[in-house]
Amino acid sequence: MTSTATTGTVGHEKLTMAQALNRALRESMAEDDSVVVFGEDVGALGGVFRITDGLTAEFGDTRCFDTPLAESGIVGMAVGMAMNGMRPVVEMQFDAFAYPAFEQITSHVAKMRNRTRSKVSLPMVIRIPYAGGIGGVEHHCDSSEAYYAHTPGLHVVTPANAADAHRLLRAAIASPDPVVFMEPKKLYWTKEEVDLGAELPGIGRAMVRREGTDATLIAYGPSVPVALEAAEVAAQEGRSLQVVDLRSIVPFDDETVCAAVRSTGRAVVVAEAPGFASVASEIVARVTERCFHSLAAPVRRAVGFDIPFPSPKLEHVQLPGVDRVLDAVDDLQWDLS
Amino acid sequence: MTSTATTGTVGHEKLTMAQALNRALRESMAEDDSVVVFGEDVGALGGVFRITDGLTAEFGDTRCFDTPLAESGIVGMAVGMAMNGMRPVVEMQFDAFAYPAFEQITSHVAKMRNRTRSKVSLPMVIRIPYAGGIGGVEHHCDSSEAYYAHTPGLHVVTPANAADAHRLLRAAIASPDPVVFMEPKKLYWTKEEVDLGAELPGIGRAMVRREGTDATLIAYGPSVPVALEAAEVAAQEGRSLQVVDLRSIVPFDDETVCAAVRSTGRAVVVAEAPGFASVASEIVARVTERCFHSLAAPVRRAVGFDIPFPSPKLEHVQLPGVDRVLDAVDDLQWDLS
Amino acid sequence: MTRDLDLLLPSPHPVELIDPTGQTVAEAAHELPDDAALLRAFAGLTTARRINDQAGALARQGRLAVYPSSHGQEACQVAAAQVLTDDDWLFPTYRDTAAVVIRGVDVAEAFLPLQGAWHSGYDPHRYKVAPQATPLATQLLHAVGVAHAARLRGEPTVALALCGDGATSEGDFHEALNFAAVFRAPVVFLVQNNQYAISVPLARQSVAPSLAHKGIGYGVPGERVDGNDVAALLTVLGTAMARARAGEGPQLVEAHTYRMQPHTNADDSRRYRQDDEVAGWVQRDPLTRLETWLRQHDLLDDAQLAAVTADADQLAARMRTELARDATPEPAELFAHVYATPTPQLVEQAAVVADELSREDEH
Amino acid sequence: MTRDLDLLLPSPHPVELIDPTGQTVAEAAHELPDDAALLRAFAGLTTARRINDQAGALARQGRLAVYPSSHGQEACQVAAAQVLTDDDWLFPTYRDTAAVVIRGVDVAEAFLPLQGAWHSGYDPHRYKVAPQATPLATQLLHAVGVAHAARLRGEPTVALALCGDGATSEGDFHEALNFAAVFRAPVVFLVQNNQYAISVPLARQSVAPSLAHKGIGYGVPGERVDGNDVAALLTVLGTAMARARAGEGPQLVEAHTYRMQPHTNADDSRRYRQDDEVAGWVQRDPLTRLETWLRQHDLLDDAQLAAVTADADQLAARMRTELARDATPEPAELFAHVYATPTPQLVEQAAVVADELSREDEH
Ligand SMILES: Cc1ncc(C[n+]2csc(CCOP(=O)(O)OP(=O)(O)O)c2C)c(N)n1
Ligand SMILES: Cc1ncc(C[n+]2csc(CCOP(=O)(O)OP(=O)(O)O)c2C)c(N)n1
Ligand SMILES: [Mg+2]
Ligand SMILES: [Mg+2]
Repeated sequence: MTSTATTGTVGHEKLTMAQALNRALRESMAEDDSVVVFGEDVGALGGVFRITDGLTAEFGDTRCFDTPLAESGIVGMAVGMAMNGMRPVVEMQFDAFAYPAFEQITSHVAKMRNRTRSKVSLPMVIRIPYAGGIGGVEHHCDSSEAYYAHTPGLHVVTPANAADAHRLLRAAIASPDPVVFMEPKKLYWTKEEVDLGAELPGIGRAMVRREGTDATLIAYGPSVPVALEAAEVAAQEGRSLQVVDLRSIVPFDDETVCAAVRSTGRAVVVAEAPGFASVASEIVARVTERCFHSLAAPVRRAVGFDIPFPSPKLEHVQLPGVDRVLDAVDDLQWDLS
Repeated sequence: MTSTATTGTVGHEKLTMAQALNRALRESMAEDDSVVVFGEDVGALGGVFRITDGLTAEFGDTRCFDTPLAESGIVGMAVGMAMNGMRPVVEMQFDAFAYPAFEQITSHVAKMRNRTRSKVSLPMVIRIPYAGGIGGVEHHCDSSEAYYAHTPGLHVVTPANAADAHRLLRAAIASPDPVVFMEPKKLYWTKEEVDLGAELPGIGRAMVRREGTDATLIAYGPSVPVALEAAEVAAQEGRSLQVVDLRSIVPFDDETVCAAVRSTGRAVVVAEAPGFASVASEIVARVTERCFHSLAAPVRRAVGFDIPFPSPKLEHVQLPGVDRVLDAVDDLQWDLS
Repeated sequence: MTRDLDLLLPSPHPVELIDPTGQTVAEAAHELPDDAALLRAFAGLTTARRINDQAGALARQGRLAVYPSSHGQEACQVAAAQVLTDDDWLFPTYRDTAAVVIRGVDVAEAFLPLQGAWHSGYDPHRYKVAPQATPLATQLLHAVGVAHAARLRGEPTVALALCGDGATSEGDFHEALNFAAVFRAPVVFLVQNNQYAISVPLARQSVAPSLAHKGIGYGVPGERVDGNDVAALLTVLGTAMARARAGEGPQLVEAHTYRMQPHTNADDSRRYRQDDEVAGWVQRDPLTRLETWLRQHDLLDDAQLAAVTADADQLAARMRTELARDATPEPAELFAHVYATPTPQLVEQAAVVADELSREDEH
Repeated sequence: MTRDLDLLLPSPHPVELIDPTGQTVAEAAHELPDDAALLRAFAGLTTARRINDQAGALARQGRLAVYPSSHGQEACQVAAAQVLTDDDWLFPTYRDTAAVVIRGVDVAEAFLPLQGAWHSGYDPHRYKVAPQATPLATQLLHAVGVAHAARLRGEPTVALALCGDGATSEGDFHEALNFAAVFRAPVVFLVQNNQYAISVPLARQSVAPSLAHKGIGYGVPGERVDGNDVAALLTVLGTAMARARAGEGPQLVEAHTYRMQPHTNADDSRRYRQDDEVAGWVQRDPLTRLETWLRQHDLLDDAQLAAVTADADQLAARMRTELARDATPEPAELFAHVYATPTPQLVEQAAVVADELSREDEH
């Protein structure tokens, strides 16, 4: 789980996260016949975000195919295929459109190994484009990671850059266990210089993205760039903020996160989802439980409000931006230290 | 929301929680023609837990009726009926069997008011028997409250005794907003002396169930009796534990909970659900955020492990019992104070 | 039994009353609607087409966040609105904005979500039009609930619920038809089979003889109709509505039509279908066929056409003006419409936003 | 089209080959299974009935946490197991323990969940039997997936998926039939229509002409069969399996049967049905009718009956011994089977439990 690995492709190139994901699918399919990709519009169209672009053309329509429009059907069929020797990678078109599959995910995907005392494992990946920032309409911008993270039996990972997208998706497909792979859709088109052959930590490891000494920002997925930008602004104002990117929500990398927080003594969790009973709550809780006496101030949250995700013109109100993050940092009782 | 109210019935009687719930339904149906009860087996059978016993006989089968076996259908039809002047109270047969309705609950029940800028409200109640302790088989013992509590737009309440069951269900049915009403099934048959006419706080208020000075146990639903028992045992060992019963998870009663924790300086959250990204996480997080400098030790959790709910013979391992609660209390760094 | 099956199964061919060339179909099993209804439908078709054209233009100009056009499906849009009485409810999808407007919803209110300003812009109770639904097939159950509630109270309401061919694959479609049947709820389900669910053609969606054949599995009569023939739609839907209103239960109607444009303005339909397929459907345009028929029957002359067109022009002008305005509600509303009374948590959070915004204003 | 419909719609009456009095049905449209198959079925029926009786007794004694009996439905249980080859998969529900045992699963393994010891007790891969499913209709989709995977690899596997009448109302039933049809997956769906979903009678579940009529809505042939006539079941299911194996796609079979006992031992069926209704079905008992037929055809004598009964006795004895043992796994297993490799969080939590238990032991 915590091992690092090279992934075959070597050398630096400029890639978007969407392209990196497509590359990961392509490589996994080429390497392993049992990897199959299906969902709504993933065939000829290549998915509404083009993540599966060209896969049907390259591998044929038994390896990458469109299904009837039914998410429970997609996930349920994937369960059966995984039971019978395949490694299905299914796409849910948007976050809120995975909800029809919720029973299959919680009652079967998450529990099959447990139910059968490991006699049946389900090596499958459920890809879910999630979160806001693209001006999407209702039901297209939910941050739904907490539902899955709260469900024992699922791995939940979410990349924040192209290299991780590639590395983590490769690892998710190779995993013997089901992985809910949450793709921050607002980062799909961010182009980056990446080395797909680089050795990167796998599922279960967080990474410190920026060193800093005054406080630690803990973020994942779409909030990592926000945290990095906030750290940049803070630096100009003379405050040194460290940024940790979780990468993997389940398993959670207590080691890296706690070491980081202990080194600064202050922390802010940044996440888009409504804060109540969320992944951010968990991070605050576990960091506090584990680092209490290293903390100079309570861990703060710069998170989404407990409201349904707003329409495009108001989404900026909901999304934690640099200002909300820095407000939370300001709140860390600096006068007491 | 925070008002108290008498509920019509006066005088003390011995009632189980199941009977108290039945009484609440009966009273609400008698008072208001628009209250309708439906779900699986709620008619002739009176529900598998007999909560709706006798309602069809008393009010006719247009007021309390069986539906085809489809939970999304039940909740979706309730949405429509609530849109059109009714106050549906629907029963999900067990916790895990509400999952097929998850899309209807998250995408419609929770969002209709918001979507329509309050032009359409959904006065409906989704009753869910939940949690363990009855030796139930797979899928019959999930503690699923976090899924709902994390979803903005839903009220989530859960009684821990017969009087509250009656009071809170009456309030839920009267509420202009959808309420997910979580019934701790292991408490259905606990008989108590209750005064159904008593003035009790409504939705949104927690109650201190036992006074204590050394530490605060924060519990809800099925864990309240466990917390009370733990406090009893601790008292014999010379430690004075205060017990707070949340009653309402959303809205959350910060005022009562924080006042309690500040008064003792130490706290343990007790809950059955797997701890990760749970309601317990939220309680730890918000209590810590708000009471940090009153805390002598980090808030601890005595909660379920992050595993699928075990079979009957192993459920005792998963359920936080008195010992796990007292271990957590022991952990509150008493030597430091 | 045999008789039962005949009542439940659709007729062997889709009902067509006016053929694609504008001629009356000989020996049709159903009667044509009366002249007034057809003239009203023609005005509706003209309006619907104009709404699609104007909204498409506004989307291209970036004045709408997105627009799923019903170009080609206007006959369904018009018939769905026209068969309703004031008591009836309409349950539209994201693609049915034209039907919503023809039902009477103000165009500024109807387009608010497409401007990106709020999820729904009109008062559903006022117009008896549910918010346009995005999660596929979910609204069909709401229609059953609205209809069942009305029936319990003895009201004459019928709910007309729309969905697409793709949506028929969702579990909620199944549950809605079954609930409606078991409760004999006054609901008419109109499936606009426009041959595609985004990129997925009907053949990958279903291998049933037709979507209307699904009805029998619920004991619900199914019927197929040429979805570009507004006359046939008015007749078949009108009969279904009357039947439901009379207490005879729900009905399923499948309309064969075609989505002439991409799924939304953001879609690239050349990735999954050929131009000549689209061209074939131009021959079946719902407007031209009714116009031909009306002219042949001396029910429409140039002056009348000009009047109808002028009305549509006026609506388009209103769209341009109204949709140029930013009608975005105040941020505070985000916290006001979660519960009837905001929770203490939301009161706190609203204050955070108010503070953030006031400091932004200072800058 | 007409021909298509005939192929898809069930025959006007449920297929019956041996009538309730044990007589061969004259002019039946299907052939009887051969004598060996019927004798094997009789042994199976005897076993299944004994499993139900013994498990019922153990449940009354508190040795099983719960038991959902298939008493009355044994013909379905036996036929479902008997039509399978070694390549085929069975997808049973909670009520199908008899079928699971007849398929070959060790009785101790099959009953582990009913003892309350673990959720499933056998290795699904070893027996090609999926874990018995509780969330209704969900397993039908898994069957489609298993079948589709096999078909992609060119394997001869057919999946036989069981569900009840109530389960047909769930969205997953719909999605499973549609996916199977669209992908032409080799799946046979057997609905055991035992007239009740707990307390809810079929009439509140569906008003379709029959549940088999649901097939046509997916382009899946539907057939009805007397579910207490094991001969008819073997023939109809056997044909469906062969058809699926030959690549002709899925089939839906509805078996008319009756749940003679309460939903489970915890249920009180007098609340929702009359004793005389139950009594009527005693006349249709699947065992007596086949026994009569076999005796009349000189295929069964007292000695053979004794041998069959002795086998069943032996199984029952084994159940009593095996299910007296507490086969509950170690608590540590709770943490070992969540992921292939326990997360750091689970390693910590397992240690907490180990500590709790070690201190309990000390007491
Ligand atoms: C539950 C759900 N899944 C997926 C989507 C994404 N989606 C939006 S429209 C669409 C295609 C719908 O096709 P159809 O029902 O035929 O309607 P049409 O768009 O053709 O009018 C899809 C997949 C959705 N809105 N809801
Ligand atoms: C999704 C889901 N909802 C509810 C239940 C609770 N439940 C268990 S069995 C049952 C009735 C099932 O009836 P049917 O499908 O006819 O099967 P039978 O029990 O008659 O064999 C119900 C409602 C469940 N197991 N799963
Ligand atoms: Mg379509
Ligand atoms: Mg049944």
